[in-house]
Amino acid sequence: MKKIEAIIKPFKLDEVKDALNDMGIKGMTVTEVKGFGRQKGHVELYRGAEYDIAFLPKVKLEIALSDSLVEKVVSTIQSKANTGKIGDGKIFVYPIEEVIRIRTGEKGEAAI
Amino acid sequence: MKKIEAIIKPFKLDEVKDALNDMGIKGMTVTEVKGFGRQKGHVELYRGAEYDIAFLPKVKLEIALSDSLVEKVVSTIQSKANTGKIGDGKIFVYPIEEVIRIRTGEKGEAAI
Amino acid sequence: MKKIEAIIKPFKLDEVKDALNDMGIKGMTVTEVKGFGRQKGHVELYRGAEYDIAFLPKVKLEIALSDSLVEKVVSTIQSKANTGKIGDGKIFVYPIEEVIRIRTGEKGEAAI
Amino acid sequence: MRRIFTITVLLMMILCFSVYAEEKPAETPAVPAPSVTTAAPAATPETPAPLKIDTGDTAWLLVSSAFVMFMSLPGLALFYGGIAKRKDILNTLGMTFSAYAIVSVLWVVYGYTFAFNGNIAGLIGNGEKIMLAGIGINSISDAAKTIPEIVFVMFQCTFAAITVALVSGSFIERMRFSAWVLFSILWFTFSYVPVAHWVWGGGILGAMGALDFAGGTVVHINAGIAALVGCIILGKRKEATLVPNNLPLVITGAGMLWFGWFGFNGGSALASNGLGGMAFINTNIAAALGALAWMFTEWLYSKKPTLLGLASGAVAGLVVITPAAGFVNITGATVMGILAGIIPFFAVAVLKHKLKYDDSLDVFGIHGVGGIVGAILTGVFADPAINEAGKGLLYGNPGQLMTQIIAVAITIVYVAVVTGIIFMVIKAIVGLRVDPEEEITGLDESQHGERAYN
Amino acid sequence: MRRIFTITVLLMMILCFSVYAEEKPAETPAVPAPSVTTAAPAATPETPAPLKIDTGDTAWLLVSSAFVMFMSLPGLALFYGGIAKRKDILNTLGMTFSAYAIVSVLWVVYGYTFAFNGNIAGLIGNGEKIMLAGIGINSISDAAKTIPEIVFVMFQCTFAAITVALVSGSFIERMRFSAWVLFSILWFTFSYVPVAHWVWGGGILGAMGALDFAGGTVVHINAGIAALVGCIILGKRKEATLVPNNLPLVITGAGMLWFGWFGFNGGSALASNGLGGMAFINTNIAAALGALAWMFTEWLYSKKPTLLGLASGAVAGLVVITPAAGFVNITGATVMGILAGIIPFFAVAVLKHKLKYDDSLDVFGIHGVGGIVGAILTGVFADPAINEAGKGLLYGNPGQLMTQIIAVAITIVYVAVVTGIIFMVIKAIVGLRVDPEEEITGLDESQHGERAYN
Amino acid sequence: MRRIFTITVLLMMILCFSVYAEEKPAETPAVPAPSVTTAAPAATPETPAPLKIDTGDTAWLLVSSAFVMFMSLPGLALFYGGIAKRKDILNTLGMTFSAYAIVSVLWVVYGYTFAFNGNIAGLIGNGEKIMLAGIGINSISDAAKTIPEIVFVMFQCTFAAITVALVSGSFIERMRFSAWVLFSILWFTFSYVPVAHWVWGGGILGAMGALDFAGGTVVHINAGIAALVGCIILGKRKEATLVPNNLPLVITGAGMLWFGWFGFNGGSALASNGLGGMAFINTNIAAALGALAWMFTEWLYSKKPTLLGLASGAVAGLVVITPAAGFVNITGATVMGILAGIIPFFAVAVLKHKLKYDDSLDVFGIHGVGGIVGAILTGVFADPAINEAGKGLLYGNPGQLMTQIIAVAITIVYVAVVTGIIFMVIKAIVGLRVDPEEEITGLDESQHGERAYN
Ligand SMILES: Nc1ncnc2c1ncn2[C@@H]1O[C@H](COP(=O)(O)OP(=O)(O)O)[C@@H](O)[C@H]1O
Ligand SMILES: Nc1ncnc2c1ncn2[C@@H]1O[C@H](COP(=O)(O)OP(=O)(O)O)[C@@H](O)[C@H]1O
Ligand SMILES: Nc1ncnc2c1ncn2[C@@H]1O[C@H](COP(=O)(O)OP(=O)(O)O)[C@@H](O)[C@H]1O
Repeated sequence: MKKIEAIIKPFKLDEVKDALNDMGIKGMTVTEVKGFGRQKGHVELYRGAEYDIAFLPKVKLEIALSDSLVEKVVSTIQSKANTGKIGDGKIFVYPIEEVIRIRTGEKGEAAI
Repeated sequence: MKKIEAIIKPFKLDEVKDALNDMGIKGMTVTEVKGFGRQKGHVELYRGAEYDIAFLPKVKLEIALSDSLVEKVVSTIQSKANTGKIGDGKIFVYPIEEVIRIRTGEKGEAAI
Repeated sequence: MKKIEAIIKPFKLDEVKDALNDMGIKGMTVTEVKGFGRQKGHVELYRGAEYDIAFLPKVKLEIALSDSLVEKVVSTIQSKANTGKIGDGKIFVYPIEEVIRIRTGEKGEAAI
Repeated sequence: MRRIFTITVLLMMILCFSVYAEEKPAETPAVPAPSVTTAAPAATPETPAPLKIDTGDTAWLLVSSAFVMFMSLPGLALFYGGIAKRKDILNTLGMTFSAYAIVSVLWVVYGYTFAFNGNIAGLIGNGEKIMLAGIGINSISDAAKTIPEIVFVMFQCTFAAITVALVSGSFIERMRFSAWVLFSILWFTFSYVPVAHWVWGGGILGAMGALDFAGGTVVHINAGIAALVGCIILGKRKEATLVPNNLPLVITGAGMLWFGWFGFNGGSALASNGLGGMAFINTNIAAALGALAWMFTEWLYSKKPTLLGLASGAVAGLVVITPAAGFVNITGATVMGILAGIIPFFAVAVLKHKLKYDDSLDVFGIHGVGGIVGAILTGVFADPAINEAGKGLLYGNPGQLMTQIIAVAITIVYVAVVTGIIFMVIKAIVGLRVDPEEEITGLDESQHGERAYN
Repeated sequence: MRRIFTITVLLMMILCFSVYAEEKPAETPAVPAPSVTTAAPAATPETPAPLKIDTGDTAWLLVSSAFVMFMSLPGLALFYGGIAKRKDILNTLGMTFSAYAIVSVLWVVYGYTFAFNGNIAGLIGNGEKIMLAGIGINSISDAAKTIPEIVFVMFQCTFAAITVALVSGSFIERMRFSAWVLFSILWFTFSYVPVAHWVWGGGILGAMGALDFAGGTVVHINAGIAALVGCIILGKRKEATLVPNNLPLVITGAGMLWFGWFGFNGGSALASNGLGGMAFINTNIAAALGALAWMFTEWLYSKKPTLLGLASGAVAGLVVITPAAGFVNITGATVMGILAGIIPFFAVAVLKHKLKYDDSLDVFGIHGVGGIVGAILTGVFADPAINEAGKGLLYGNPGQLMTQIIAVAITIVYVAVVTGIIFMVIKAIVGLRVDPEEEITGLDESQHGERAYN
Repeated sequence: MRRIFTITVLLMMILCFSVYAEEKPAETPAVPAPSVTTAAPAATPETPAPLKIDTGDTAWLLVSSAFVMFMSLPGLALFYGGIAKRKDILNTLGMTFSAYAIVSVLWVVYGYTFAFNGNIAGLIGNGEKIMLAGIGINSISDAAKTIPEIVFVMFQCTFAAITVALVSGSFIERMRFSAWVLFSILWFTFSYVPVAHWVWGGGILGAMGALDFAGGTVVHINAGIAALVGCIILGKRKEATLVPNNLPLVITGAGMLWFGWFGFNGGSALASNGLGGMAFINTNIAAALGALAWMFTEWLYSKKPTLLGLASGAVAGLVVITPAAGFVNITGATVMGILAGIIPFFAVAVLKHKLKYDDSLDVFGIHGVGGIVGAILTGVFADPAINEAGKGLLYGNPGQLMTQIIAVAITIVYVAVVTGIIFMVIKAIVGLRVDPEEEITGLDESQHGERAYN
């Protein structure tokens, strides 16, 4: 099993979620994060003084899934979250050793 | 060493934390997340128009620990966070390659 | 490739970020988290009744990077986030299997 | 669904009744004058009889009515809502909002007439002015001889409304919203209206000489006792902790209450004069000293001066001075303000935890205890130089203190019994508490389908 | 840059013009008295002629002016801002804030004189009192015979300001800030000022006998129609959903609106008397019933009573009673309040979705529809026993109903046309909408470079 | 602990002293009349001598007192608290709250009498009315001939309180709470009371003819200079940045300040008349133009019109018009309003960064600079047609401008010295700043043990 972690632009969340849902991904976990990267932050001006806001709001999606689905999910996210503009974000793939469903105690792929 | 990541219902946090504490787990990190899964979200109604709130508030627990403790911790979380109702959440186990305690520079199990 | 995850004190964020930036780290993702560890939380008193606030505000930094940089980054974070006081936090190193840049579809080290 | 139905039918009945009542020709212009004991008329001896509307007095009472309304919405709503948990703030706001709205209607329909018009056996008014029948724009009530009666009706309306809303603080984070709606209707009818009549409308307590300038008994003891009885019957919350979700809103609400209270107490002079000014400055100093005394007590007792403490102390000071504002001099107000910051603090920080009732927002500790302290001290400090209608222990009239204590005792017993019965009735009709799971998820979602912050 | 330039030039011109105007000696002390139809003067028959300043009436009007100002800032700003999305709240607050500021200036410069001074062909006032020329501290206007004219100017100023601010609710989350600044200037000038003149300043609608106590037509229909026309021309938002970012602020704003409305309606009696008191209590009961009726309708129709519903219903009740507050009796207010909670609810929950226009905060549904309902029902319920200036259908005068309908119709047509033209002009000068990406990121960042919460 | 002790002892002493003072029989009913230069009495020439309470004037002053109280709580508290950092908002709110409470007590105990009763060598009043000794409900002061003295005491109390609270904005995010409590007591006593006496209580500045309608010198220069001196002594914050944690609350606070300022300036006419109305509308237009001018300046200078700018400009406009509100005509107010949006902007955006002092919330830039601009321009624009008590440069009296400048200079020097000394004393007793770590963690936790949002 793998975990896919995608950092995307917040306004793309619904689109990505819907696309994943359509292809049968039954679950995911979402976190509000702040991103720092090539995309430059903006400047806020309070009473004439500039403040650099280096961090931009992003959304992190985490999806645990079986190895066979990884490629399809990655390409779906990549196509849906893509705006072609800098700051679109990244997808990371990690190994998972075990998954347990709390409600039932099921393990492995059955738990996803 | 492993990292255990558990997505649980928010109101179960204190119970799980206390149980882990009692069994000697000295540290953990908690993040507020939003979950999407089999458990359906709710509908909010503003001025007669329905809005589907697909994402439900969940809490993510992250615990780095030595391999020997994994089984015990997983089963503790599973029993404490369990309500038997859909949406109880998942536990994921990941490999960790290294742990460093910032304060002292200690590494490995000593750092946990 | 690896992912470095560091849990640090919030007021150290800017310092750490700037140091990493200076050494050429081009991106990172930051999450507000709550930590539980050896550092004790504080007590809040409302109308004479005490409430233990067990969880302390921390900041989680996530950085994907090539294996060769790990050591340097870890030691930079460790030295910058260090105050010598309990609660300075931890650094975790995880394996990453794949990285994709959403905007371009680049993979691997090119995507970081 | 059954619940909504019950409520709707109740309201409909009230409205039909009232419209029917309005049809009756207003053939009784000469209403038997209730012998009010409010200080105001006595305090302006220069205006003896002519019953002429004074524009200045009217302006002050119009403003005071608006101020007291503002105390409920948004004042009290924010004060309570900010202390509630994040998942329950909307429900808490909704309790005050709905109470204000419901009482605003019922007061006009039948509250005013049964509280202030006529006097049946010292116990209740009569129904002649149901739906304000017979009150024209130039009518003047004997209770307030220089302002239009319609303004007096409105001013009193805001008192009734906030009293009901005050009670809600004790029930939050577990009571069904439908139960609260029913409670508002029933408790207003059977507790507020009679007690207001007894003290201010010509009823028994006023007749026996009990002093209550702006509502220590009618408003605060009334609400505080109902809160205590109610929260005991309701039972403890699953999470009986106090974790304010938004303290800046609490401070905002406290400031608004303080501001509005100038109309509450100052307006209770029913005239724009020195007595109103005296009540105003007494109110200000008691609130200030309540806040400081609470803050210092807390600083000594639990190490840190909290903002919630400052706000709570200010409200306690306002409560304690309420019955006394137009009777005591500035020294009296000073002493009362200091005690207001100390006695309720211990009621809330010590007594409550000893007795183990779960009064979510300390309505009993602050309003009940504060109201009792205020009512009794009014019997001690009332200075006839300020208001000839009141002469306390310190000015050679120990009997006044006795009268105060008796009036307080009667009110406590009556309110406790009535509130108990009302809770039983509500339990039978719609049930009192939300499901345990709904309680843990928060009442905002289960009762209203909304979230406070998005 | 071009935009800022345009705006600056416009404002400069206005200011220069006004300063020039001020130089002229105020040689016309005897201003031709506009024959206002506001009820107030008629309602105080005891003060026939002497044009003497009454301190009580003045106090009430000073306070009422402050109250109506408070309705805009922070009242309406919070009510609107709290319902906006998290990323657009500041822009929403800024629209009300800037509108209030801009109108405050323009009203003094030329608004007052063209609305209230003199009468050219029933259509507009004259320019004699540009920059308040000739108004001293002891001047009295015929429109308000017991208060200083300067106070009347100020009171009316707050009405003009809030009317413009009201419109903004329909345009939020997509309109350029510079476009809004321009809109405020133009729409105030070409829509508010003329309509105010027609109804209150001696113009055609007042002359034909249309009743509008406190602004059903001048304020609410005016704003509501502009909102509808404007939002259709602007087009739909990218995310045309309503996700209130901060409901406690919405409740706070609603409470402040309710509070301030006592000055809005009660102050429109232009005196501190029983008529003011009547308008006050009518306002309170209509708001209360609007809130309750909306809540119960929603409870039946969509299962849960929301806080946004309570607040929306209260505002709807306030809107509906506005034209009627000083004309109807309490029964009239009761019926109007109940309808206010039902008709706008369906306008907002059903009609809007059928017609598919994107009125972000339902300005048309609540103010437009509510204003029309109120104006028409005033023609039904106006009770000459309350105010001899108004006699409705129920009191044997069906013609009044006709008059009301005609006045409403004329206003709707005029405002719709003028608003359409103004939008075309703005589109040509600075453009109407922000870029789509800016819209998605939120207007707070793109228009103001700020974030609401840090 | 030592700190608390010191403070408690101080307060106790004050209270004991006051109670002692109260025991003395009030044998001096005929107080030597202070020859106030406030415009009000002169402005109502129709009421020459009789010293009779007018209900309308009284109503307006009661309301104005409430309004000015509202400016502190919650107005200023929110304006300041919202701009503070998220971890320091409660402490910021607490500084205003505690200052209001402390001054409310001290004003009654000794502030009023030393500021307004009698006159010792033009420098200070006498102690006759300590604890309001001798003031009954029918007493009238020569300073305000148509309202009860008790109302005048209350009105002035709110001015004293907000002045102290204003200073706090410069010290936030680093000052110990106990140091602030001490500062409030000492600075009120040694800076506010004397300066108020000099200008309004019959002291030297009033005697030499300095004009200050509602507190440009007494309130704003006083607070602004104390803020500057204090923040220099305190030193810079660790994080000397301005990151408003909650801008909607800032806007709310600004709106409340604007609203309350109508009582501040309008009430300073001390009567409900045309002068009050003039002060009211001048206040409104200056605030509006201050907001717009700041917004446009910012739009040109730093590319975007911010909401913080709109709010800051409005406050600056209010500050600048304060000394002039009842002296200038609408053209004067227009010019002053525009300058208010420009001069303080550059003081804050440029000067501050050049001089490198860390005035957290720009109290000096807005109140100090604005107050000086206002005081001086009052000497330019005072129009005897508005108020015969004031005749400025433009109306042929260049001497007035000199007088204004001298009065400003004297005040600046005095306040700077006294504030410096007070800071030294506080440093010796409890220390000025929190520990660096506490500062970084936030003062809410270290000083109050609370968090704003949960
Ligand atoms: N090395 C990294 N480790 C973790 N997160 C990263 C890294 N680089 C970028 N990110 C995340 O991806 C987001 C987008 O990256 P950025 O460099 O701005 O644009 P792009 O992905 O188009 O190259 C960042 O805001 C950050 O959250
Ligand atoms: N594949 C997944 N990857 C990551 N998180 C998941 C995944 N599936 C579920 N979750 C998380 O677990 C939570 C509970 O899952 P859900 O399917 O609703 O119920 P259950 O765990 O009882 O089957 C979700 O809200 C989500 O946060
Ligand atoms: N086993 C763990 N797993 C995950 N996070 C941990 C663990 N132990 C500590 N942490 C995180 O590190 C933070 C600091 O740890 P703490 O024990 O308080 O101090 P120190 O790092 O100085 O030993 C905690 O607040 C928590 O967020």
